[in-house]
Amino acid sequence: MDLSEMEHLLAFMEQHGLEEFEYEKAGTHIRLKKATAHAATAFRHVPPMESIAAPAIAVPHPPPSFQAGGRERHAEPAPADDLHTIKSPIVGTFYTAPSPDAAPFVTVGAKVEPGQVLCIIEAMKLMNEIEADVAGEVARIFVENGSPVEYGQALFGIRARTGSTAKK
Amino acid sequence: MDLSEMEHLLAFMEQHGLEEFEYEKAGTHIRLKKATAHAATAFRHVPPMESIAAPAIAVPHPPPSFQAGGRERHAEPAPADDLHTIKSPIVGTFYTAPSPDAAPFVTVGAKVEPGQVLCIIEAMKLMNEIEADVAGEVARIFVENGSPVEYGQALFGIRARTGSTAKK
Amino acid sequence: MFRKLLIANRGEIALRVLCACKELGIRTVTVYSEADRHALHVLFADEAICIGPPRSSESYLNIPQVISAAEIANVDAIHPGYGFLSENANFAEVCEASHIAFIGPSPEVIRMMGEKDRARAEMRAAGLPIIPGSDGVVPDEDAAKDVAAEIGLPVMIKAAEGGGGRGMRVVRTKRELIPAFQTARTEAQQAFGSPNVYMEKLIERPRHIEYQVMGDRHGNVTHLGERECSLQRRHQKVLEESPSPVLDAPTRDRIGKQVVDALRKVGYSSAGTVEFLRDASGQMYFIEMNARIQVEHPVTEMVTGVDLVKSQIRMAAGERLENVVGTVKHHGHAIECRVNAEDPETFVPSPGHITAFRVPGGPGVRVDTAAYADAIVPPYYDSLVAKLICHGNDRSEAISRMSRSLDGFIVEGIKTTIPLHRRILSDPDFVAGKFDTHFLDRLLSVQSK
Amino acid sequence: MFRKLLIANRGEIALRVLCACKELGIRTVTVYSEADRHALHVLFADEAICIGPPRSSESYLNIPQVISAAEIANVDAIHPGYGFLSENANFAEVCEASHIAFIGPSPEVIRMMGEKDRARAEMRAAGLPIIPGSDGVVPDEDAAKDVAAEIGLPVMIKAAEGGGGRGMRVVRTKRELIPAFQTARTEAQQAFGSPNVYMEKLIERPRHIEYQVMGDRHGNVTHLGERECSLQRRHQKVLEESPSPVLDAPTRDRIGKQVVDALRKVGYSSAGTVEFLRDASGQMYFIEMNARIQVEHPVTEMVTGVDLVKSQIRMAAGERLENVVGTVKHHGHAIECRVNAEDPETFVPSPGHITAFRVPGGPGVRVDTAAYADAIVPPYYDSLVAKLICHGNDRSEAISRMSRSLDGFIVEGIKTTIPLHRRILSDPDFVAGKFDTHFLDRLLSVQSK
Repeated sequence: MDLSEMEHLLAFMEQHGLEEFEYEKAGTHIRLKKATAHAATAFRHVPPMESIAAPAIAVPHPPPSFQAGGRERHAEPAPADDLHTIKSPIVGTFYTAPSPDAAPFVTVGAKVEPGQVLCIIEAMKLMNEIEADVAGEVARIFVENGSPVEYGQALFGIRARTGSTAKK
Repeated sequence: MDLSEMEHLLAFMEQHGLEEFEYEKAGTHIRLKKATAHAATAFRHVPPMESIAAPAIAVPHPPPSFQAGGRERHAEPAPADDLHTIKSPIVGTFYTAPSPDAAPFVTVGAKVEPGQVLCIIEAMKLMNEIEADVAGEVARIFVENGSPVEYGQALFGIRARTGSTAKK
Repeated sequence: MFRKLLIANRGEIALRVLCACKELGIRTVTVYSEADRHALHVLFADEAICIGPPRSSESYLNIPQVISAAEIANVDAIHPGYGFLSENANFAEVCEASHIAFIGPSPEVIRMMGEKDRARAEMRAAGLPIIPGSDGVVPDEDAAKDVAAEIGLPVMIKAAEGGGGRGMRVVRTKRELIPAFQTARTEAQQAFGSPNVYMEKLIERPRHIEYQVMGDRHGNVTHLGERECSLQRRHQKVLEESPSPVLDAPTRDRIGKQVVDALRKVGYSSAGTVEFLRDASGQMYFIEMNARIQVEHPVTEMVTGVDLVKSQIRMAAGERLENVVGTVKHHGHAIECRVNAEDPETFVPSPGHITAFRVPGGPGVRVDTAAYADAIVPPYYDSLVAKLICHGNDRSEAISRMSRSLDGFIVEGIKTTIPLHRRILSDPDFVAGKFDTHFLDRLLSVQSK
Repeated sequence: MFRKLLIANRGEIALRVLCACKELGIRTVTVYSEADRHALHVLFADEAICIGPPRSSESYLNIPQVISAAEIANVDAIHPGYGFLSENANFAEVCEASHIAFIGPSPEVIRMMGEKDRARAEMRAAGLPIIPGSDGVVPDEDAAKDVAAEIGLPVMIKAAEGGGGRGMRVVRTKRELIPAFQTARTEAQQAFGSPNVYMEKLIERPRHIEYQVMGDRHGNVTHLGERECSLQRRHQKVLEESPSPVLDAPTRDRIGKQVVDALRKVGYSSAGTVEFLRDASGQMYFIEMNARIQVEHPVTEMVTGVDLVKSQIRMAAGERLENVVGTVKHHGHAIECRVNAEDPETFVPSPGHITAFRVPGGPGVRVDTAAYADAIVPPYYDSLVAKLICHGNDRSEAISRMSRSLDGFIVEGIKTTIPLHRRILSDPDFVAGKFDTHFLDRLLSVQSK
């Protein structure tokens, strides 16, 4: 099956507001059905953080041109769904270790416990320790040592230990 | 698969307010279902005349504010689906009779034949006779005697006699 | 000139500053809260940094987050816009300490203008007329007579510790003075536990008129004429224009000169606004100064041709007033209507999804907005959706242009104050230039009957 | 003043005229084809009348339909905009016969300007310089020498009956003349069956410069300065500006005076444009006149503050030039970019559904458009989607303002020429004001390599 053709069809459906599309010819049968209107809309936009959703407001649409913007953006990796994400609570510079010569707090594969320091974010000359809020294993580190991070940026992907729950 | 043909079908669906469309012939099977949200959009706009549909162009959406406009508009009665509509081919003033004292060409209930004069539209001091293009019975007269009419405005609703077809 | 500038704001003013920077060839960094992820100030900037959740206190007002963003983006200047951190002297100080130019006056001047009593005292000392009054509590009846004789009737007696109309009396004739003074003291005692009252001249049918000023970092200050901002609802400006329909040329020049002299004395730099009340007799009284660019600055830009935001930035970078602003010439008349996301009758905010958005264009029309079709107006911030500014060769042309522009402005999905502006523009008293700061309340009370 | 006016056009110019009428308090009637049922000129008018199917010949160009609409709506004036019926002398005559004021010059003047040879002869007789040439066929070699001596080298020899480069020769030196004359005759004979050739002065590196003029119905004419329109592709203007970067003040005034004198002689009224070619030496030659308002008129409006469309209407209603236009003062510099629905590289038209539309705003920016998010650009009419006009205190500010405005102009769903304009604005020769009518072809040929 040619998936790029499917992409084509999906774009076509999107463009024309189609919910279902079925086509059969010469032994080929294609049937595409989109999720309901709301889910379809959600599909278009950058996944918002939980705290965005305002009760009075519909789901924010990006301007269609948002993707077209040539602006530099800090990479926003799409964290895998099964990982628990540790996000930056502040703007600053990300450090994996307490000092340039020291060993990193954690590396991929490390087991972590809630409250364990994962990294430091320097902001206004202050070193802010960022702790794990879940027990599990470090599966991904999304940011390179010394990089600037913005608020809400994903730092670590943790494969949570079964039974562990995030602190709120 | 010919997507331009699909575009055509979608335009047809839009025009006739269809939500689903299914077609099967000689091993070809097509099924199209529109999202409900878009059906709602289609519902809002003034039904376009057939000749509007430009091949290269999607069905024109009215600006959402179209209804909000406080502009005077010549009444556009929505002709009943089962009536054949006689539309004005020119801009001018509609007269039901050849002169102020004369009897009207037709009244509701009159039987008409193709080629029979139904009314006069005066434009630039010229009297233009408008003829029936179908045999049947005058079911409705949409415009009052002496009123201005625009191009394409519905003048008469004719209940076509079975078997009669419009001249093209 | 600056290499890279951070805009510590959102909405139309963030875009406004962004445009100025682009014209000056300065790289732009914007900051945004999570609610503004799809905002145009984020889209159009060279870099954008998320600084916090939707609530202002945790994002746009969060000084450490803003400064951290400025540091990681390595900017050399910050423009605060209006509102948020724009008149926060501490923020201006932190910028200085971080070796980032703050586009605005010095922290000291911001602080002075922020303390309204002190600002009034300083401006009086520097030569501006202020509302005559008792200079503090009026201890007894004899003192009340002296004050009344000095400042002239009518006067207002106000409770020193109070507010909300209690312990307040208007005195129009000599005979009323002592009884009113006594009653006010009694009421004040009952309401606020202190009989202390002070006296101030009553400003009847006041008009709010303000001067746009601009100063460089070399001690030079000029003014760019006045704006009439009397159309207010609950002290929120709704419609502004320039010039004022009532100010005559000699008064304009005289007060303008006093304003410039006063601000030179206090060492004012950058853009600012000096606000006056004008009484029915034409007397002008200083009330306060806003030490920042203002929402209604485009009105002055339209009549002078001076780009105030670019001027702010250039002078913060050290350029001299005479090279940036030059000799100010005024041409024609400009009006601004603030289009807010509010119910035009109840003024209940109306955030939400904008489903249709079409701005008017053509000659003499300017629109400053960060809204667009399919945008969301978040509920967290102020309700300004767009500023519609129209210029004409005279007030009459500006009014007719504004009327047709309001008719051609389509916003759907949210309610806006466009219908209110249509009403104002067609009011005969407004058209005649006859109004004061109570005009809008009267107009709205007629409506509600 | 007129009571009710019909706008016999569509798109942005219909809206432009509509705005002018609203500002003047004139009721508006628009006409539309079935393809424009949801167009803004239909939505915003007081009345709108459908006059035919999408094809222009059956609607916007259909004189009986337009006049019938004017009659049933009972209007007392018609504004034709540009294109369509705007330079149709018959239409102007029918309007006159129907006792409807035609907003434009008299039918006689329209007709004269429409016959290009006659217009040139009349304008030469009225004192304007035209491109020197042989005044018809050059019979023999001696005559060729005489003409060359009279008009000076370089000259162009052109086939009288032909076109497309055949029978065409450029002569730069005396020695080349006779051989070129002979070859051209031979080629002309072979290609067109006639050896007849004529001679014209070769305009090297020509710039297209045009004067905006305005006349009332009392014999008064003035000009509002020039526009530089050299940026063209296949004789279609792409970008215009005012003032021209090359015209010096004495030349501007001298040619301007000649233009005004010439038009006074022919009895010109209403708005019009007198087009010149300017050669590399600075000589100006009249080429033709457009007897209507032009697409690029906003450029002049931005630098003069004169509303040309309102002026047209007021003077058609009998007002005098001195009261409507007054003394023209020029301020700053304005540039217009035509945003067309075209592929910016291949120029293939790109009609269709506009999915996103956001126009730039802020100081010095004007947008004239009938487009909006969710509108359809029909395939039946010209491809102009929007005019973006930017004004600055000087050319440099106008350019930086245009650049940032192009960056802030979002159109999606159709292709537009915005990327082409970005390229022009960043070209060093354009920025330096060094270009001629071949500039764009050169720029595009570089691109295609």
